[in-house]
Amino acid sequence: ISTGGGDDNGGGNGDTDTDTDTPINTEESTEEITLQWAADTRVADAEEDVVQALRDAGLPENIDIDILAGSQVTDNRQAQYQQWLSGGRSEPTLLMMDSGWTIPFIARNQLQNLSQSLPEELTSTIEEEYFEASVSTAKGSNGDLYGQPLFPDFPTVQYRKDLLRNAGYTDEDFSTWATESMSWEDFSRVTKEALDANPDIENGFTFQANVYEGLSCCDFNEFMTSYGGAYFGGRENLFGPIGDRPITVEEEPVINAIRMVRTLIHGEDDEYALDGITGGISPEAVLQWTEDPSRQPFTTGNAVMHRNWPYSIVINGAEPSEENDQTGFGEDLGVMPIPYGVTEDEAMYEGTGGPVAALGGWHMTMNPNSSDAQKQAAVQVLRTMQSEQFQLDMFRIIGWIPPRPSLLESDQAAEVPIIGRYLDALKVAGENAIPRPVTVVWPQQSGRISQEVNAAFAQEKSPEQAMSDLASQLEQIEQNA
Amino acid sequence: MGDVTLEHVSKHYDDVTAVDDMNLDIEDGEFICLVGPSGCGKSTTMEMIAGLTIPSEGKVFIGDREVTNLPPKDRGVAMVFQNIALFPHMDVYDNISFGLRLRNYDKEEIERRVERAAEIVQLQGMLERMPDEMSGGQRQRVAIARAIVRNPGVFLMDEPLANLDAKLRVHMRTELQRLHKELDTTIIYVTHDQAEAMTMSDRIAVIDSGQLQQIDPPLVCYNEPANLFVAGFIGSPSMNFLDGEVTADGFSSTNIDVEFDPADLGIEAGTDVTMGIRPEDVYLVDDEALVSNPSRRIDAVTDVLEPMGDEIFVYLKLSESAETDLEDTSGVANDQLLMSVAPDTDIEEDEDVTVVLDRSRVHLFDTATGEAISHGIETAVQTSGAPGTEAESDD
Amino acid sequence: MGDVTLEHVSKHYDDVTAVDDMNLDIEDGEFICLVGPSGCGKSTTMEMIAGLTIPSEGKVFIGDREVTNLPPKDRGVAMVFQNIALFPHMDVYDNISFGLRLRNYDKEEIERRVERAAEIVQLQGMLERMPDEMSGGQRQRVAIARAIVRNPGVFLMDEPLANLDAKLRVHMRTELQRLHKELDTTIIYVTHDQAEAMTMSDRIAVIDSGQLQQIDPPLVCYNEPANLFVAGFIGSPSMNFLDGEVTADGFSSTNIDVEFDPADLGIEAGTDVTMGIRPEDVYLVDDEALVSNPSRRIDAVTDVLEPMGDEIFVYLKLSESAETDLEDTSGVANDQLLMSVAPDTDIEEDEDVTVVLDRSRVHLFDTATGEAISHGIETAVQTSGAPGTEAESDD
Amino acid sequence: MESLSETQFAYLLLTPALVLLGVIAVYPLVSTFSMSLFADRLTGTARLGEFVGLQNYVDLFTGARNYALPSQFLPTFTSEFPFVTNIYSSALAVTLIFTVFSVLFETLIGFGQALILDQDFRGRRWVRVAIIIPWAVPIVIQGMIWYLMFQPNIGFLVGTSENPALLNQLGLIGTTPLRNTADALFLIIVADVWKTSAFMALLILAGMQSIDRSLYDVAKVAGASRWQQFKLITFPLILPTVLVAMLFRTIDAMRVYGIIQTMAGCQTVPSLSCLVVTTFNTPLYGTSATVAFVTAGIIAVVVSVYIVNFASEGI
Amino acid sequence: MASETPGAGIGSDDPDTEQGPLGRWVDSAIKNPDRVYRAMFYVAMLFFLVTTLFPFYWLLVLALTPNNLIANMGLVPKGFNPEVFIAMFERVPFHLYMFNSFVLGITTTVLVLLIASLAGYVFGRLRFPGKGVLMLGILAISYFPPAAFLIPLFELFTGNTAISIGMVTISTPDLFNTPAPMVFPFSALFLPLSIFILTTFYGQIPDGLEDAARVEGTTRLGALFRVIVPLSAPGVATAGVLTFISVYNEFFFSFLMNNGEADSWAPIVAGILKYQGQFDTPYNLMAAASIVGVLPVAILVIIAQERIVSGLTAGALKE
Ligand SMILES: Nc1ncnc2c1ncn2[C@@H]1O[C@H](COP(=O)(O)OP(=O)(O)OP(=O)(O)O)[C@@H](O)[C@H]1O
Ligand SMILES: Nc1ncnc2c1ncn2[C@@H]1O[C@H](COP(=O)(O)OP(=O)(O)OP(=O)(O)O)[C@@H](O)[C@H]1O
Ligand SMILES: [Mg+2]
Ligand SMILES: [Mg+2]
Repeated sequence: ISTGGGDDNGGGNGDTDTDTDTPINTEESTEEITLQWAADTRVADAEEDVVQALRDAGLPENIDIDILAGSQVTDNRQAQYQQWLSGGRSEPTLLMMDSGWTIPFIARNQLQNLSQSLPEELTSTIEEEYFEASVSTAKGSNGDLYGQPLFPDFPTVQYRKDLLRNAGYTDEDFSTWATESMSWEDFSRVTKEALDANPDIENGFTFQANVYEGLSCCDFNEFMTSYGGAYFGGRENLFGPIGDRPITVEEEPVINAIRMVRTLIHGEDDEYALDGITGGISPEAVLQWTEDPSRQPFTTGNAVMHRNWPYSIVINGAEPSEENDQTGFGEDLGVMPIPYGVTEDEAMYEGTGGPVAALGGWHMTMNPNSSDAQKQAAVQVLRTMQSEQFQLDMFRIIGWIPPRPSLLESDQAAEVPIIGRYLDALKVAGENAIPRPVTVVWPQQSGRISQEVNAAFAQEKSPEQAMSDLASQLEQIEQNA
Repeated sequence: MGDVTLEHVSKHYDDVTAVDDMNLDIEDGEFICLVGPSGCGKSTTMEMIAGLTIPSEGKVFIGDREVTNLPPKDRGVAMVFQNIALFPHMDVYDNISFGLRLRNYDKEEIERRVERAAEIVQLQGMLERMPDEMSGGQRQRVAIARAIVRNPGVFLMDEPLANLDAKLRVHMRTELQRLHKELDTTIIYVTHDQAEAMTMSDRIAVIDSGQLQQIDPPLVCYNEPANLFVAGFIGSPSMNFLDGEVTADGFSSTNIDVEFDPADLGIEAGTDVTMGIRPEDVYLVDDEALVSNPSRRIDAVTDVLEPMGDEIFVYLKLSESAETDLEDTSGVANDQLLMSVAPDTDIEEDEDVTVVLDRSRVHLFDTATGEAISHGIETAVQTSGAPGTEAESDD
Repeated sequence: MGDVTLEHVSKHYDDVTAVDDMNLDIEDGEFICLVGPSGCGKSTTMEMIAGLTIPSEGKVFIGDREVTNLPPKDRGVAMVFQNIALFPHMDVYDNISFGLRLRNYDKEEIERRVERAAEIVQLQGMLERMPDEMSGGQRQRVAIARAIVRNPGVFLMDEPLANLDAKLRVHMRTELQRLHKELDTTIIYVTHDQAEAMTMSDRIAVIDSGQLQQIDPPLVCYNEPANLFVAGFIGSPSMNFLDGEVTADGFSSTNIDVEFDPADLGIEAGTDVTMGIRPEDVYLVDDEALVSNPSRRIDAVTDVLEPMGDEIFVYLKLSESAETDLEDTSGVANDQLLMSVAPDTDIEEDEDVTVVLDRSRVHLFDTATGEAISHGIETAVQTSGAPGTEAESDD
Repeated sequence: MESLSETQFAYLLLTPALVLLGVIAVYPLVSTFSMSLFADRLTGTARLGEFVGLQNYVDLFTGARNYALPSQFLPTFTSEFPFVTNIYSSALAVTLIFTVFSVLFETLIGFGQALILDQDFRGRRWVRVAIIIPWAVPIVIQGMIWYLMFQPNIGFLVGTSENPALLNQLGLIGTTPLRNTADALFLIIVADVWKTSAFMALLILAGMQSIDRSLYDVAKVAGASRWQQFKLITFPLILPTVLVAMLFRTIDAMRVYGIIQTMAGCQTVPSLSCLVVTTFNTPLYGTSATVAFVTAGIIAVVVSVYIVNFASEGI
Repeated sequence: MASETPGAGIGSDDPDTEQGPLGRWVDSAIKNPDRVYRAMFYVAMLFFLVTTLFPFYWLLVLALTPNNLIANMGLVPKGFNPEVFIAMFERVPFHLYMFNSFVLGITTTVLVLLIASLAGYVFGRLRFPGKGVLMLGILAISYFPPAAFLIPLFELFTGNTAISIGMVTISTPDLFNTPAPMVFPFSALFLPLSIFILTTFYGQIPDGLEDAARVEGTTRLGALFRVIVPLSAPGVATAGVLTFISVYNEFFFSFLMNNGEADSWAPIVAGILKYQGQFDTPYNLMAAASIVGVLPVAILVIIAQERIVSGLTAGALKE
């Protein structure tokens, strides 16, 4: 018995015979064909509507879509894909892939190179019309495109207008905030005021700082970037070159970001409190929170400000009703972009500073092991998914933010209930989105970042200490890659 | 301290009554044998005394204390179990010393006692064996040793010698008797071996179907059984029984008549009675003339002979049609008679013989109730007293 | 088909030799009793025949087949285990029918046979009990029934009646004999009960320490034991032994001399011999005059009396210093003698008595080797032939 | 078949087990072991890089591979007392601590539960189910229950510094216990004990039920108190079962992963299996295979304690 | 010689001295230590019941509380939302996952018990050379984290392993999305535990019973299945329950050997995870699902416990 690959090429089962970059015949075939699309439960739950949306957008009838409701838990899905693709399975043909971990798959030659195998018109549409940050997370080091963004995701800060009104703020302020980001100084002060004005509210600003991917990719990435800092220098270094880029976590903007958060949590008395920040507005609990646990106190009315992804806007912005157990704040929910530490001009690196939003979202990628017929049909599906109609439909059906910034300004988008009210803020976020620095070593680095940052937040280490520890770890990872 | 009393004790299982209203009064220091057919309730009785089974009704006393609900460990009894039940995970030494170790005896004392017990049961040199490396008899001896290392108030022994050979059994018997004397404890002993019961016990308690039939010294049970059951049960081979009727002249049955005066024994003529005679009380008449009263002679034909070494069992046919049915254990067979004769007797199968019964050892039982009416219809010559006096006063 | 042969069979455990170079030739249809002291290797021998234990050396044959390594199921044997070994998870019916069900007998046949077996062992109506709801004897009977429902070539029974009362035992004995006759199977039977061995078996195999001592018909073993061991082991109470020497006049020991002509028996004077005499061969002399040769009279004092019901055991002191040692089971005691007398004998403790030995039943053994030299120093009167002729030709 | 020698027969009966284990376990392990002899490779089609012999193992033990792991493999040793620093950031130390405490408490509690279940009382079948049922809870859910209980502002077992809950006041845990290695480890042990004591209880109970009841009769008559009956009869007779139960619990505990992942995450409470799974997912196959084999080796060392015991029990 | 004085420590028989109820209880407790044991027993039982059941209660609290209200939870549900038990089925075909888990569990359990019975018999009752080494070898398999098996097994079961027999090379069949790639690894992984359990239990059955069965005409295997296995019922049932539960909840292989769909034999854990979103977690649905998911196991335990507690009773064995 021997494994397919044999030990001479490293014991691994290289799928050397699959070609990831031969052009695919893109003519429409009339053959009946069923495509498997590894999606998630939300797609599966709305299967009928989704398929209808595809049909409306022109998907030929001979192509049937079989939706796999993969686990929504992103780690699990990643492990699954890893097995499928490295195992050379031909199904499923289309894979919905987190923009946070598409690049490692690209690096392993496990995805179809869309730039090479798709007609030019399709790829150029993506390059030209889609959120740039999103597109950048679907590209290989050669600059080729391996994924088609399906939807992006940007966090924002949600707030309770009713509480802030008690602190003297008005709708005018609210509408300013929707597009014009506040500085962290202002933000913390405002929050504190609201807390003081609403004594029964325990939490000022809630966010996520558990030791997990979300901290390194997103929450801290935002804080850091908003102070003009970066993990690896400027934006140009986000996706490499590994080992040849500076490690900049020891620099002041990063330290300041940590100090700012420490102040938010532990108050202005903290040894490393950052001047100008009003402290004590975030519960220590953030250190153990991920998205949903952090949302619960806000949803149940026990917090003023809350950083989270758009999914929670839908929940928190709903009108209280029987159906949602009288939760939701309806019109009283305000949304604003994430505050900034320094302005873009003051920022140390190009493309940092100002209001930033970590980039989430998912791409469509194609399994290179699929049969030609399947690939051919898959191209049809991708094409259909580029249709604006489809993207708007999905915004309505599932709440997927359209991957084209232009669509966020459309009337149709604004008509979408609840989230349609907050497009302004989302657009700002989208424009300022910062992807995580995904490379093949990012999974290793991410763990270290969240560990050290959390430790620094928790006063277990001084910010400097934590970041210098982190820097040496990151350096090692970079050098060993 | 060691007297054991059962007061109206019964034990019912779902659909079986194992022990039925048992009253038993055992004195301190007595050696009592419980005998009875298989399944009659002997073990159950023992278990109730030990505290392993709680009686359904009645009370158990040990010494002056009521112990009916007391746990076994507080009763001060030691027991040899019928099923042996050695601890499989302990070697012989640990099995034997178990009870002593529980009481924190010091090591030397334990060692001394175990050695002694092992000697008594002749298991020296096997103390390090595990139970599964021993023969059946050896295991049983371990079980005995396990009980006798202790000094309890009451010993309960449930067929302790069943798996031992005759010689060892004799040895153990004397050892147990010595132990009994030495420690002066009460011993309650279940056995199926008549010799054991006869030689060892102060009294024998005969049980049938959970009911006490008789409790008396061995020879009393043997010579004066209280009822048909006891008569048939004690003695091996069993007593011969013949069903018949009391006539004015005495006892009359199909093949044998025994003349006596019913009035002497206080029986009314016409009563259905069963006559019993033990095999050793049937004598072969060599010289017919010697028999004083010719009517007492019984003519028979020998059937099967069973030579036992020290005696020969002779099955006699009393009538033509008789067939020796070795299987029939009910004991009542009006046309046959078992006789035991000395091993050197000159006798053959199918020989015509004349026998007589020892009239002093003829037993009469009321057939209906089974109760004994009389033991001997004529007092034996040597102990000759005033025959019939008792009976007369009854009349 | 059912003949069983052991050829030089031995079984060694780590440090014990359970069976030692055993040769045994059992014919088809024979009823053989294995007897011997506890731990002598009886069960081990049975297990080797059954195939449960593989001999360390030697071969086992059943019928004409060598079966030494054949699994039990292919040997056509049924066995009653000494430790009973009922299947605790099956009720009595299932226990008994186990072997039949394995062989896919049809239901009615099974039912018929189980009913019949249950009847034989007197367990009708208990077929639905679980083993733990039964008494010791009842369980043993189930074990017997489990074996006898089948029709094997060979029955192996390891103390099948140990837990049964005397009456039931007699019943079972006859049942087994009947079965034996009916089925004509070989039965190999271990028992500690001398009566069982004597009455049931065609031959008795006496084993000691794993070695076969004698295999002969019961009365031969009883009357002509091959050696001291057999003489002492067979018979209960055991034979009396006296150590002495052969003189020109016969046998001479501390207290008893027996005159005879050593030449008649082919013994040289000066040989150390042990004389054996069974208790029932010691006779009380009522009228001293009756004894022809006064030198044959033995004067003694009675010591302990053990009344057994059907006989009395009398321990005789031969010398002043003698002490009845009921514990001593070696058998050799030069100053005491056990005698059995009829139950009605008029005898008391500490009485001076005169006894004689039945010279035709005096056994002589070579003390050194234990081998028998002679059984009877004078042929019994009734079978009187030409005493001494053999001896003379030898001289 | 019956005429086979005992040895032949033994091997014949073992064939199904050996074939199954050979194909499903041994073959993969051989293959995985060969993976551990190759360097990691993060780009390109092949799973593994060049052949490096035992370099992966060397790197792991010298700490040169720590960068690839979510946390250190060995603790950092110093020459000063207490000789070991940052004990909680070492996978080996965390795993051993978890193993010792969880197995210890599971055995004790399992024992107690088994003793209860062994009794005869009304409604015992329900009690039995109640005690056994935590073992049936999927780890995801077990994790969720305990995670939520200790999630500030959600569960009731932690409070805030202003408004501490009982456990906080007692100083047992901080207000964000699941992000703190020591606290989280403690809670994970508690959660594991909750779930897995039932495993012990079940096995021990089965052991108790297999004891011939007549032995207790003998012991009672010999004067044994309940405690003595337990000590002298029950315990020695169930010891083999208890050892088997503890053996497998130890092995399982040494491989703990799921409950950590669901309650606190591998970053916070690194266990040996965390290293395996994290590197596997990263995917650093060479390192992952190496850690897997080293983990197995460490388990083998720990387990040898039991093996010695087994040998002395004659199993 | 220390003689046994029965009844040491037995109090006076005088029942009604002037004591309060507690005093009386203590007094009677001294006289009747059974009562103390009884009391201790109930206290311990209560303790175990509370500690084991409390998390379930809390699970029920979570299930009944609408998800949006799950915050600052106390000991009672916030709101009462029994519809969650319907909603959970609407969201995910949970019953199908339960069915899959059940089938996988039963299949594996049967396979494991069968193979482990043979091996347990061999290890528990036979002596042969190589026994110790084999047992250690089998045990050693359970030292490895499941991940160590994954890649080769994945290839084996997805048709990527080629077997060469002489000139012919056959690819293994693609069994992905069938029960096989789960059942076999489960069996192999849980086999060592069952083998060891059964080894100890089978080893304890007295030889006499096996002997009796063999003389009655069974083969050794027959004796195993007719006598030894039934008499080891507690051990066998326990091994079965442990295996079943392990499979029922197994995650690693169940997750990677199928695509997670109910019709691809994905088990219950995959079903539970389906409730979870990328960021949002409907705790109430998951809680409800786990309560429902645990029910089959509870039923199984109820059934199996009859076996588990059907130990050997009083000495039908004369040993
Ligand atoms: N497994 C074993 N290991 C060591 N010795 C053993 C083993 N089995 C039996 N023996 C020894 O072998 C001898 C013969 O045993 P066996 O069971 O055959 O005796 P037995 O004649 O049946 O005795 P009993 O009448 O007491 O049943 C005994 O001394 C016994 O101690
Ligand atoms: N647990 C039980 N359930 C039902 N019946 C039982 C139980 N235990 C004993 N018996 C019955 O009670 C009766 C008395 O049993 P016991 O063991 O006392 O008899 P025994 O006199 O010791 O008999 P043996 O001489 O055969 O040992 C028997 O008929 C038996 O079948
Ligand atoms: Mg009994
Ligand atoms: Mg024997």
